[in-house]
Amino acid sequence: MPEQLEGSVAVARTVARCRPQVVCAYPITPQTHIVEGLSVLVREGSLAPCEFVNVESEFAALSVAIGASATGARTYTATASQGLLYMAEALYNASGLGLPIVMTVANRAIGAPINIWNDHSDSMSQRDCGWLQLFAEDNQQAVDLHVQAFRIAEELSVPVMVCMDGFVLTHAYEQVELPTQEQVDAFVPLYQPRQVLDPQAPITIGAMVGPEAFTEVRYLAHETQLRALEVIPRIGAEYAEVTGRPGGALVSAYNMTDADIVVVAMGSVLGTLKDTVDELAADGTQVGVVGITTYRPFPAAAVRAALADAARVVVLERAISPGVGGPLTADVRGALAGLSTEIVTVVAGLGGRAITRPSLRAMLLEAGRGALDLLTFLDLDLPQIQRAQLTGAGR
Amino acid sequence: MTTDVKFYQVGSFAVGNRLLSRDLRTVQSEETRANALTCGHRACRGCGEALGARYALDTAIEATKGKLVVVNATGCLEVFTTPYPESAWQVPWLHSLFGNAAAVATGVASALRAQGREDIRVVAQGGDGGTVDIGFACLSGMFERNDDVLYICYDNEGYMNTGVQRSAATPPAARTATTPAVGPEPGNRFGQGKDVPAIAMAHRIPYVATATVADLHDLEAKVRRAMELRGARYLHVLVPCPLGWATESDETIKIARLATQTGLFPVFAAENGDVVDVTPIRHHVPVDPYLEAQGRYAHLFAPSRRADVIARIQAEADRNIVRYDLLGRRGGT
Amino acid sequence: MDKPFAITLDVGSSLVNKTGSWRTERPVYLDLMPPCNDACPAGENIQQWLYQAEDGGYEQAWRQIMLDNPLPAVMGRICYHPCQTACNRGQLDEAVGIHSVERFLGDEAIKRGWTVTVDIPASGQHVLVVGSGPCGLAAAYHLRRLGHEVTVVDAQEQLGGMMRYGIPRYRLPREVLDAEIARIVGMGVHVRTDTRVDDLATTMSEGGFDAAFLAVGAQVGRHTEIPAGDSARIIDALTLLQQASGDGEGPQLGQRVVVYGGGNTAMDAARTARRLGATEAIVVYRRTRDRMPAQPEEVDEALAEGVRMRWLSTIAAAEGQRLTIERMELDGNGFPQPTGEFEELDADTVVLALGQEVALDLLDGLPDVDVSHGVVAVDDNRMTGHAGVFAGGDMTVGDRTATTAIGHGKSAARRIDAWLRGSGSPGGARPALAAYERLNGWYYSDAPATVQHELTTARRVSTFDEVTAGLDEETALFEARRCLSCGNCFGCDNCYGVCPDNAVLKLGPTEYAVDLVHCKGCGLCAEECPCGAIEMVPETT
Amino acid sequence: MPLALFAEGEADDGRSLMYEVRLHGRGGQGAVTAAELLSVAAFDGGGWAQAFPSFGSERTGAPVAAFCRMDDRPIRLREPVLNPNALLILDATLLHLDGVFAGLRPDGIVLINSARQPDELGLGDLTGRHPDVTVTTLDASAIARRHLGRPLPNGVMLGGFAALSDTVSIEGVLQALRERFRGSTGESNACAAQEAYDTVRLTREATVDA
Repeated sequence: MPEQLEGSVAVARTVARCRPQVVCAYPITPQTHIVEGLSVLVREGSLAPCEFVNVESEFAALSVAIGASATGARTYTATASQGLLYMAEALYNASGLGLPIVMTVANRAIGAPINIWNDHSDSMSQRDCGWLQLFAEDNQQAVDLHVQAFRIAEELSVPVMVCMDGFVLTHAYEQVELPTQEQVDAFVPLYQPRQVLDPQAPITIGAMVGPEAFTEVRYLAHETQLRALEVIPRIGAEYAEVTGRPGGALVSAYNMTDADIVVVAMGSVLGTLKDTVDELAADGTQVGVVGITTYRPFPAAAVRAALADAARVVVLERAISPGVGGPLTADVRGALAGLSTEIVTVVAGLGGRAITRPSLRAMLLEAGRGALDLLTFLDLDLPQIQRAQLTGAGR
Repeated sequence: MTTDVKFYQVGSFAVGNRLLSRDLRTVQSEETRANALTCGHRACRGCGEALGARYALDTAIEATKGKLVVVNATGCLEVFTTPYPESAWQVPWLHSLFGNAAAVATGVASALRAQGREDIRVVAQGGDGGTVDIGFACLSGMFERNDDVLYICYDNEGYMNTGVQRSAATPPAARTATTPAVGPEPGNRFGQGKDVPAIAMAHRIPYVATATVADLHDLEAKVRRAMELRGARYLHVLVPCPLGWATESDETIKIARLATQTGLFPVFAAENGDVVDVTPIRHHVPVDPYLEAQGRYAHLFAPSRRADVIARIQAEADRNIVRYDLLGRRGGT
Repeated sequence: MDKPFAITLDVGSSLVNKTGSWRTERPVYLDLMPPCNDACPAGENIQQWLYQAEDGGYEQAWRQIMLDNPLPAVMGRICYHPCQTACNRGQLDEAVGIHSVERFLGDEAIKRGWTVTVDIPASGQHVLVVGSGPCGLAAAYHLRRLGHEVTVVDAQEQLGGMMRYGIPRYRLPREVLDAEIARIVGMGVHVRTDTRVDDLATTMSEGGFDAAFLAVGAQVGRHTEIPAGDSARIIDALTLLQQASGDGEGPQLGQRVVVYGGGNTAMDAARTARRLGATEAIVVYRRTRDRMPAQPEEVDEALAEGVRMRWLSTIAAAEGQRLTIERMELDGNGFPQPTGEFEELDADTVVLALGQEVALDLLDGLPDVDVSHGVVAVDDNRMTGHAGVFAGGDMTVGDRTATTAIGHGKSAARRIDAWLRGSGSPGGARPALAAYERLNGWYYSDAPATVQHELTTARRVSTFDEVTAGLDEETALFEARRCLSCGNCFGCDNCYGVCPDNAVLKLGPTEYAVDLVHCKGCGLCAEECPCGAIEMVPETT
Repeated sequence: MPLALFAEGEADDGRSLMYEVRLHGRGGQGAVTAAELLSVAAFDGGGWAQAFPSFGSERTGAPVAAFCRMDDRPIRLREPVLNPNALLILDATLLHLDGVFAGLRPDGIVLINSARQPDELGLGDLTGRHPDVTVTTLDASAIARRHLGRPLPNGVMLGGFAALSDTVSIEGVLQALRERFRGSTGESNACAAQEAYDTVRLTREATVDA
C-alpha cells in the first residue's frame, strides 16, 4: 500500500524489515535521517534484536560493521561524501574479507572545497574498492534495491553500496510502496556467513598474504564481481515476483525505439531526463535514455547491447576526473570498444548545481547537430572562469 | 581569578564597567577588539558557539599582538562562517577536515618553527564532535608530542550542524535525533561519554581549563594564561545551542550560567595535570531549573515528572561539587 | 598575490550578508522610570544623581538633586524615603541607602559652599509666597530659578516653618537648616518675617504682586474635649516643640509626661520630653501600633529612648496630676470603641498631639477660594478658585510630609511660571516603570547595605545632638554604587559584549547602537542587560 | 548475455497538470513540514506529489524555502521549482527579501501570513507587474496562537491554501495534520486549519463579489 514518505524514512523502515542485527550510526548530511529513523525503531523495540551503535566517526562506523559482520551478524550503516572517504581503508578491508555489509551512500560532493550538496564524486572515488555499487533513480527503487542488496551481498559474500542522491532523493517526500515484513522475510533468508568468529570453530581471518597467493586472492575477487552480473538480475527478477515491482536491473532503457542519440546517466537525474526526452519527442526529436543501475561491476555487455543501434552517445557525468574527463564515460567507451559510436561527455550538477530541463534540451539538441565537444561542462559560468583565469587565480 | 576589586556596582561580573580601570575590564568591552568572528555569519539566533569563538580568539589575538593562525575542524562553526563568497573570519584561518584539526595545527606550528617564526602562535578549534569523537586520536597525538598549539573545544554537547545527533559529550538523558526520547531509558544513556578535560590532564600537558560563555572574565583570563605558555594547551568552553538544547535564543548565557551554578559543568584550570584554580559556585541551585529550561529534557517533565532520572543527574552534579570542591567547603585552592 | 577562485575568501567578506532580514523582533534601548524616581514625592531623578555620585561626581550629583529639591541636606535627614521602600534592590538583598547618600551630598554642598545661580533673565514679574516651610521655600527657589522676583512672608521670626518649629534639633540640626535656607535666600529672595498675612487680597494689590503662592502649612494643633480640672497642665505638642526648638532651656514638664496621639509629632513630643528631663514619657494612643500614622522608624527610635506606649487607650479625664484612661477595643473595621473599663495614670503634664489644622483666615478676602475638609481646593495646576492664587503643602490635599511639600512647591512654581508667561502646562508622559522582573540580578556584586551609626542611648536622651550620623565619603560611595540603575543604561558594555553577531556598536563609554543590518533579533542583549534598559520590539508585519 | 536484462519503457506524450507551490518561512517555523504535509494531503487526495526543502544549512531564523509539486501522474522531475503556481509566505517580514516572488506565474496566487490587508503590504510593484496575480492575507499567527498557544503558522496556512486552490482539499489537509501530529496537537492544528479555510473562503467570496 503506497505511502507519502521522505526518502530517508522509507529506506530506514525498509532496512529495518531486513532485520539487521547491528546498525552503526555516525551523522553526516545528507544521510543522517536514515540512521535517525533506525534509532527510533530500535529504541521503541520494533527492530529487535538489534544493536544501534552511536560511533565516533565513519572510520569507526565501518570498523564496527566489519567486526559485527565477521561475527555473523547482518550489519548495516549509512554514510556520504567525506565520511565515505574517511572509511576508505575499511572499505577495502571489508571487501577483501568478503564481509556482506550493506551501506547506503547518500551521494554528496567531495571537498575541498567543502560542499554538502549532491553529486557522485564520493562513490565514484571508491568505484574500485571491491564493493558492489547500485544506483537508485528514485526513492521507490532505493527502497527495493536495499532489500535486494542484502540478498546479493550475502549470496556473493561481498559488501554492497546502495547509492541514492543526497538531498534530491534522501530529503524528497514522495509516493513509495514499502515491501511488507512478510515479503522481506520471504525474500531475505537468515544470514549464513561464509566465515565467522566462533570459539566453537576458531579460525584466523585476515592473514598476511605474500606474493605467492595475493594475485589469486585478487583473481577470485574479480570472478565474484563478474558472477554478480548474473546474480543481480536473477535476484531482481525474483524480487519482482515477490513484490510485483520491477527488480534491480543492470541497466534501464527509455524511449529507445529509433532514437538517434542516447544519453547514459545514473541516479535521480534520469527522471528529469525522461521528462526532457518526452518534450523533445513531442517536437520530433527522438532521444533515448539508458540508466545504469548497477555501476559496479560495470555491466559492459548489457550497456553494449543497449547502445548497439545508437549512432551518437552522450554520457551525463555527475563527477569529474580532473585532467581526464568522466569516469562513467571511460566505462561506457570500454563497453563499446570496436564500435564506431560517437561518444561525448557532459559533466553536470557538480556540488548540487541544478540540472534543469531547458539546459538538458539545449545540450541534447546541440548533440543532435553533432556540435558538442568531447567534454562539456553543463551550465558552466564562463565569465566567472575568465575572471579567475585573468587573475591567475585558477592556480 | 578575580583580583581584590574595590566594590564597583557590577564589579567584574559585567563585560565592562565604566567605574573599573581599563585593565580590569574585558577585551570584549574595548572599542578596538579584533572581532575575530564578525557580522554576517549564518549562525542561528543566539548561538553560543559564535559568542565563544569571538570571546576566545579576540583575547588570543590581543595576547599575541595579532600574530595568530587558526585551524578549524569541520562543524557548525566552520559551516556558518565560510559560505562562499562570504567569510566572517578576520584571522588567518584554515579549514582542516572533521577529524584532523589538531594534526593540521601541529603542521602549521612545525612549519612556523622551521621558518623561525615561533612568535606566531597557533590555535586549533572545533566543536565537541570534532574534538571528543572523530578528532580524538589526532588531539591525543598533539598532546602527547606537546606541540605548541592551543586547542579550543566549543562544546554544545552534540552534532548540531547535521541536525542534533548524539556525541560523546552529550549529557545523560538528553534527547537527540540518535538518542530519541522513547523506550524505557529515553534520551542519551547514563554511564557513557568522555570527560575530555580529565583525559587532557592525564597527558600532563602544560595547561587544561574549562570555561563558559556566561563568565567572560574567567574565559579571557584562561586564554591569556594559555597564551603565556608554550606546548600543548587545551580549553574546553561550554557553548549552549538554542537549536540543539531547544532553548529560547535569548537564554544562551543564562543556560550556561545555570550549568555552572548547578555543578553540572565544573569550571577550573589545571597546569601539568594538577588542578590549580577552581571557580566556586556563586549561587548554588539544584539541576531542576537548568533541565526545565531545555526542550531536550522535556521528556523528564511531561507527561509525568521523572524524579528518578532527575535524581541521577543531580547525583552527577553533586559528584562534581565534591570532586572539584565547587562550594569551597575544603577551604578552596 | 591573487587568491584561488572560491576556495579562499577575503577577511570579513561576510559583512555583505544582511542577516538583519532574519529578525522578527529588534532590540530598543529605553529610559524607563526607576521605582525610586516614581516614588519620590519631590520628583527627584534619583537614579541619575546616584549615577553621577557613583564615579565621585558629588557636585554634579548634588546639582542634579538641586534641579528638583533645594533642601537635600534637610531631606537627607527628615524624609521618610519612600524611594527605598520602592527600591528594586530590596528584592535582591537590601534597598539602596538613597536617603543616606542624599544627606552626604547635601552636607558636602554645605561644607564646600556650592551655590546655585539664576540663569534665566528676570521676568519682571513678582510672586508673593506666604509661608516659609519646605513648600514655600521650594516654590520660592524654583520661581527664582525661573527668573521671577519672589518675596517670602512668614508669621514666625525665622524661616523654615515646621522644619524649624515642628522637627526637633536631634533630627534636624539648625545649622544645616539655616545653611540651606541661606542658600535659597542668597539667590535674591526677599524675606519678610514676623509678618502675618490677614488679608491676602489687599496684601497682593498693595505689594504689586502678579501671583501668590499659599504655603502656610497646618500649624494649628487640633484640640479635643478632655474634661480637665483647672490644675491639670495640658500643653499643645507644636507649642512644646516650638519652645524646645531654640538653643535655650525649653519648658519644664516635670518627671512624668503623657503624650496623647499616634503621629510623628507625638513621637517627637515624647522624645523631646525625655530630653527635657522626663523620666517617664508615655504615649497614649486609641488604636494599635500597626495603625499609627507615625513612620515605623520614628516609633522605633522613640522606643529605643525609653518612651513607652499605651495602645487602645483614650484620656477620659484629667484632674490635677491624675488622668483617667479608658481602654478601647477595635471594631470590625478597625475603629476604636470604648469598653467602659477605666484606669488611673499619673502625669505631670499632658501633651496633645492629635494632628494639626490649617489657619485659613488669610483667605477671608477671597470668596472664590473654596475650602473642603479643612484644606484649600486647587486644580491640577495647583491654582485655587481665585486666578493667580496657588496653594500647596499641608494646606492642600496630599501626604503631610516635608518631601511632598517640596514636590508641591516645585510643581506650583512651574505652573505659576507657565501661568505668568501664558505658556502651556509643563510635564510630559511618564515612562513605563522599570519593574524588578526586568532586571538581571546576576551581574550586581553581592553587597549588604551600609549602616548609619547612631549615638548611644544615654547620650541621645540627654542632649539634642543629632541622633543619626551621616556616611563618610567611602561608605557613601559604596552605598551609591549599590544602585541597580533600573531601566537606565549605565555603560556596563554587556549588550556590546554578548551579541553573537557583533551587531551592537559601542559609540562611546556609555553609548551604544544596534546595527540593524546584521542584528538577528536573538534578544541576548535585552536578556543580559543588568538593568533591563533594552526591550525586544516586534518587527512590523 | 540475454538482451532482456533491461526493462523497456516508452515515451509519455500527454501533457501533465503539474501544479507547483513554493513556501517561504524562517528556519524553525515549520515551512519544510508544511511542504511535506501539503504533499501528503495531495497524495491522500489520490494525486501524485513531491515535496523537498531548499537543500542547505539554513539556521534558526534564517529565511528558508520549501517546495511542493503536485500532478495527476507519477512525478519523475528532479529540478527545483522555478515557476511556482502558488506562494505561501509564512512570515510577512520576509516580504521585502529579494527573490521572494521570483518566477511566480502571471496567474499565480499568493497567501501571506499577516494581520494586514493585501494593499497595506506595499506590494504595489508586484501586483503592478502581474495584474492577475491574486494576493490574499490571513492572520495565521493569531489563529495558531489561539488554537496552539504558539504562533506556529504552518498548519494554518495549509488550511488557507486549500480554500484558494482545488489542487488539495481541506479534508486532505486536516487528515495530514492529524496523522503527523498525534493527539491534541493534531486536533488543535486541524481546528486552526479549518478556521483558516473558512476565513479565506469568506474573503475570497467577498473579493469575488466586490
